[in-house]
Amino acid sequence: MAATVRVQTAPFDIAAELAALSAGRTDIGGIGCFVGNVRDSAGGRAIAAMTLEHYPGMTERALAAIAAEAEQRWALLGITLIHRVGRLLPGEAIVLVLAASAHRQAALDATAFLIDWLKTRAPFWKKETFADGGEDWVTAKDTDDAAAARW
Amino acid sequence: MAATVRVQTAPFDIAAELAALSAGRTDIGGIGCFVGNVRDSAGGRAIAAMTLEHYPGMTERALAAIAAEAEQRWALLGITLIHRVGRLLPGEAIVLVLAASAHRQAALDATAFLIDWLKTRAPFWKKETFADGGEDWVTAKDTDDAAAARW
Amino acid sequence: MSETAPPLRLLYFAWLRERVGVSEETLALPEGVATVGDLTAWLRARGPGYAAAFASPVVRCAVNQDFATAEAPVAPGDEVAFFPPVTGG
Amino acid sequence: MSETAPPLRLLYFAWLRERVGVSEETLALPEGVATVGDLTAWLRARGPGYAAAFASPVVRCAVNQDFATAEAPVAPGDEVAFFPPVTGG
Repeated sequence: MAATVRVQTAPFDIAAELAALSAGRTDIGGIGCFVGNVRDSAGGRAIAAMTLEHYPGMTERALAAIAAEAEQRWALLGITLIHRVGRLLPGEAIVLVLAASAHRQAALDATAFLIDWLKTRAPFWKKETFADGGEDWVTAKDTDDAAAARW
Repeated sequence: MAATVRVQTAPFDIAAELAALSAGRTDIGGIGCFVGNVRDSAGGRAIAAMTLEHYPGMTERALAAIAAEAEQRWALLGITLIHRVGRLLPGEAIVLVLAASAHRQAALDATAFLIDWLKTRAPFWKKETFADGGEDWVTAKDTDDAAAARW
Repeated sequence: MSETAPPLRLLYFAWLRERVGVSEETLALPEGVATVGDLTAWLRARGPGYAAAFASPVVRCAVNQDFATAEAPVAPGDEVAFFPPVTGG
Repeated sequence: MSETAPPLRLLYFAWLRERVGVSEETLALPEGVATVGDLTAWLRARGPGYAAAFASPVVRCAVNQDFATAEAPVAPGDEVAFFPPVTGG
């Protein structure tokens, strides 16, 4: 199974990614999907923009390793992981996860696993620019570690 | 929160549905999604087509009730449930579930809940037409009941 | 039961529809029928197609578009649907 | 350590980069440095920016693009990156 793993500044086209994942295939029973968006506030403070930094080279390796781990755990027919970097505005999509399987439970479980691991094992860092002009790096959440440790 | 619930013979446009769900919104942190496709075989027998019948009127009520139940259980910002009926070919998408929330876990859990309940509580019936010319109604699965009972 | 009472509307789906032979019919609420279970027993005796349809123990019912059990009451004017366990999604 | 040994390549990300003041530098493996922990201690003593960056107990490391602990060995030619806990997704 080939996983599609990409880091890009441009927006992604979900319909095109779904079409690429399932093109010509009639063995897929379900595709799980997660889209993460930039929210307009954090801790009650209005956000003007989010800037994502990553570790080129290691990021792609980490995403490929996370996809490979999902393939070990579930019978998957396709995985797509796309993460945007650079400056993004509230409402913009940051991350796309797709997982295809013959069966829905595998597709849904793999989707949740992929985003949980991506959040704790791929080298991305977010800086929030607040509407009041301040900016700060986002702090890692214990709840993300707990979510990743479930699997 | 307004849930979008639709039964239709035409294909659905996932990108358009995602755009409609999140248009102008900057409070959504994550959107969970599930797409169910027609598979090309069942129990080792090749499938030529799938025909979906439903109970007009009750179907829409049942889908709205399932969406309302999800809203009770999670803090959601939008739900889309679209189910196709009529004759579909292997590879075609049958069902679309979208659930938007400020937080990814709610979006992912609600997505899994919605498809599990849809499979056991909405009046749709599938008839498989096999490549060998035979046809048969799909039998309800115990595993679907078990999945729905988890919630 | 008054003769001017509104009829029952009966609907059949999937293989129940195929066995019964019609997708929909209307009839006056039969004498002695007060529940879904009564109605099922009455229909089963109505002919071989009905007998075949209702022979299965898995037949499900909805009264006025809500899932209903054999104990659920049936009254004139109700829409009563019979169908196999659902298999959508 | 031979003087012709390849240098270490050091990378800094997010607020470590901001505190250190550079995103990348190369240097010969310092005397007595054999592990990530040794390297961190050596860097901390290098100046106030480094001291500020490495004062935090949450600093993470990767050696040759794999996550690494303080005990992980460091050798000439390695790419060693320091960064805060990741916050993507």
